[in-house]
Amino acid sequence: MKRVLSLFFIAALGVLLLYVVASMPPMGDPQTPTATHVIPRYLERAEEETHTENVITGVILNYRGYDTMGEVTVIFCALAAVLAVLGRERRGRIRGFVDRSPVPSSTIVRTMVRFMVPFIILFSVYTILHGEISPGGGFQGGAIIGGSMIIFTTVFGLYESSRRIPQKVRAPLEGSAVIVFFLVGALGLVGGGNFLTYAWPHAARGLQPALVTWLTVLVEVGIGLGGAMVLISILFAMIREEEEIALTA
Amino acid sequence: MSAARDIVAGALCCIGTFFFLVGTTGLLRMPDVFTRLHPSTKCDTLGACSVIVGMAVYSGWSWELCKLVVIACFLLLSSATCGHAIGRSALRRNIPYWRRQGKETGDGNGA
Amino acid sequence: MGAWRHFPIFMITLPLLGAVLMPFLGYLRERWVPYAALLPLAASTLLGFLLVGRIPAGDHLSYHLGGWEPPFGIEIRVDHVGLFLMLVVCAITLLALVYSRRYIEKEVSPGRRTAYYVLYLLMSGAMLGFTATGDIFNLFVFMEILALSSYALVAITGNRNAVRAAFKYVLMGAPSSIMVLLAVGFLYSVTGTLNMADLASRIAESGYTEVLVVSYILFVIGFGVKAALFPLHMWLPDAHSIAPSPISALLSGLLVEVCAFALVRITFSVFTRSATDLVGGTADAVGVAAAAAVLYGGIMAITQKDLKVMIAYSTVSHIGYIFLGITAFTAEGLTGAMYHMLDHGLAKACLFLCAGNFIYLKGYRRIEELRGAWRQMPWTCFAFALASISVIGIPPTAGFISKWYLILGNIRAGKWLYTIVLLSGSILAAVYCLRIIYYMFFQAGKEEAWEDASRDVPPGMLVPVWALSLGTLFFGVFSYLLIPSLLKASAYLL
Amino acid sequence: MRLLHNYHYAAAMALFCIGLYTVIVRRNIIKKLIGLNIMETSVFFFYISLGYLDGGVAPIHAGSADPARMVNPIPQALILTGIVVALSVTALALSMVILLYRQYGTLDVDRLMREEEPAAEGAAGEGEGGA
Repeated sequence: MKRVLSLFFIAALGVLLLYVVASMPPMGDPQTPTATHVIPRYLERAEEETHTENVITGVILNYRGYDTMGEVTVIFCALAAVLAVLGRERRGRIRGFVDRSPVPSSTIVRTMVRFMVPFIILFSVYTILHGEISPGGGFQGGAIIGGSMIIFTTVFGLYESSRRIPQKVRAPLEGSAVIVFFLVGALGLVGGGNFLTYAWPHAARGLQPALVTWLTVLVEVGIGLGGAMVLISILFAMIREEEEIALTA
Repeated sequence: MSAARDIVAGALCCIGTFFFLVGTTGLLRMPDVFTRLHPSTKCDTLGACSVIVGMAVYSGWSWELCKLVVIACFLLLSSATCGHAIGRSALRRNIPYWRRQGKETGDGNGA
Repeated sequence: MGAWRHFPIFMITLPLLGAVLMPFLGYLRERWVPYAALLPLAASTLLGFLLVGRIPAGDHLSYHLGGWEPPFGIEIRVDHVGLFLMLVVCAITLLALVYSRRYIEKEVSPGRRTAYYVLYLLMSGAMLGFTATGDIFNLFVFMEILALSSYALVAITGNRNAVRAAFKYVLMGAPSSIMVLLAVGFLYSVTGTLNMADLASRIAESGYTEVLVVSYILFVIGFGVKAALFPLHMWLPDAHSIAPSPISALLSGLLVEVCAFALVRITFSVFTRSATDLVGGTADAVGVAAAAAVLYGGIMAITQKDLKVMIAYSTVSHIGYIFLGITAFTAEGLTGAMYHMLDHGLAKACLFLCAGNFIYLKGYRRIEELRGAWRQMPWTCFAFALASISVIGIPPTAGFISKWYLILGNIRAGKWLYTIVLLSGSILAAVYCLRIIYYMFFQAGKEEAWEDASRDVPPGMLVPVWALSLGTLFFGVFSYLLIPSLLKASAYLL
Repeated sequence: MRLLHNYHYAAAMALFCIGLYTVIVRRNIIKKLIGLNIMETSVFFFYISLGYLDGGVAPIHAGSADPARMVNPIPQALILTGIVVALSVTALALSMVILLYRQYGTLDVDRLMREEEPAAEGAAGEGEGGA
């Protein structure tokens, strides 16, 4: 009964949505409202206004910087939420890696992962630092670091990876994205502008563009580090739970 | 020259997508882990590498070529390792082989 | 334009920043965390009160983040109604946080306490940002912070029922967030802007009626789940009754209302009156659902045996009141809805905190166990009685004023049926509230049920409860302080 | 025929409905979460298609890129936020699943919800996630 009802509801919703799609502006047309209203200014003046070559980065960090500040808060909130549900691992509690899986990783896999992880991290640094002039940015780079640690942890275990990135290092960096954002915002206030204005207070006029670019990069680095640490902490919290399940089962 | 290059590049990309199609079909149709592993690892190695070689041909001698070669190298290494790891752990965990149901029961022509 | 134009952004960011800094303090001095968490919220409250009277009459305060003018950058937009709700949020979160310190020690395990305060601050900051924003995508972002922190706070005790209730909440809340995101996408596709004021003018001249209507329907479904409008309320009774009591107070007293207010903003500032024909049909459907909610919530509340579940069902009923005020589309109705947000926030928070007092002292959750409770816990019981009088809507309290304006608004709109529904909702509320008051004051409890050395809960928990219940009385007696400006602000919104 | 021209949007809507179906009807909670992610991805797909421009180039001012031919950067910027939000919700939901599995020993949502239901009997039907 419930199944039939929900199927009926979804079918109705689907028909409604398809009906909307049929009456939406044509895709890819340069005359649609989306392509004519706010965008032209972004595309034409973003470079001189935000001092970033990549317009997307300019939109994310500068024009809509407040959204991004909310977004890094969402990441931090996710970490706090996961830790509230699962609890953080105690300091120094992981004494040694007991490989409980019936299949320890083979030499091939270990060697390959040991070979690849530095390259992955190098790539993530590239992604973070080049977010301002090419596709990429803090979130992407942070996600790549997180991914590399996921690989490393699945192969070498929680003990090895938590020795590489101990809680001492992770805990202070988790909120770095929000803090960096807040500092940059406050810097704009000190300079007499509104919150989140990218400007140095009393820099010489000619120096301002370069400094704004550096601020952008600073925010990217903060987001990258913060995002990566949050991902890794979430991963560790989940793995610890998994190990406890394995113990009780 | 340019037309020939486009044709070669397009053909390579088509071959790559063909392997992806076959690999995905195999992944869906095959009955157990080991048989599924066989087509799905082909996706990454043959399929993706053909596409990358096609793109390399298309881009010609440029900075992109360098990046594409690096990507191809990492792809080959990682997908092979991945297939190995999955197969090995499935084997060690004694995941049962698929055997034909019905007439020929028993003797081990599984997998 | 003095420094005060920066106040709204500080009201929003200070709790968020405090939340990020709280783990450091938790690492250094864990015992200071409950006190330190009060600071950002107190600062926000102070800034909010300093902002009163600064907003020009019949206008709004617009703050351009990063200095980009509205269609290009994000705007914070605080009008009178928004500031009113922000102050309500500040005050209730502050009081519930004061209450939390003692209560949390009993229900939340030590390892999770810092996380509790972090999430609490994130939730209150997100509520403020959610109320103040003038950008429709920013609304979504803050809604997500709000949603994530509330999911986690429901589950924070970590026992199986709490996690299950929280998971149910996630299963309903997350799809609704996605629907809101999709609705924002539809709006963006036909207008090309995300700023609410700009959207309003672009919608008025936009030709894509179907897209706009469906976008509004998706908004109603999305925010309806978050605000627990009647057929979408399934998560509410579980989540609100199982969460720790201060969190129940926040969820029930503020979160649902803030989400209802988001729908007010969408209806009146984005789709505006010029597009009433766009939203008309949907608004009628919302009205029917809200009327059903009033009756359903009341009847379900009467049949409950668990005190907190009963209060939660009463919330379902009162959300119906708020939506009935909104769908009346009159200044009186909207004023009634806004005032109901205030008094329902105060009264419901007070009821949940009182229920928390019973749980804290005796562990009693069932209504029958409250027989003769006033002998031992007179202060709690009297606060409870005062708040329930406001819930019912008996004259000297704020509940009466808001219901008066809700009914007036519906009469002005010519919706007689809804007026009857509102009145019968009050009768249902009287039944379920007076039953508990009867149990508390006029029935003798079991012999050993209330024998204990301690008389009532510690003052740290009594003060917030009494502040809230006296608040309902204060805003009932001195309603003339707020009602005229709310009427003006509602007329401005319309 | 606008529907055929807007086939990207139509595909996104179809995915949305599939995801919603999975969330509502499937009984395994992991599958419900997968359905949730399908829904989210469909909305991301919808947004990115909104920004598409015929013959457009990436909105990066490198070399001699023509601003008039660049695709719309706003949906991409918004979707970055959307992805982060989706990730956060999924992480939280999965951590709840870990806890639920440990405490109940099942991933079947019907058995989860039926087992010693707390006082709120009326709230048993959780399935209508958006009905």
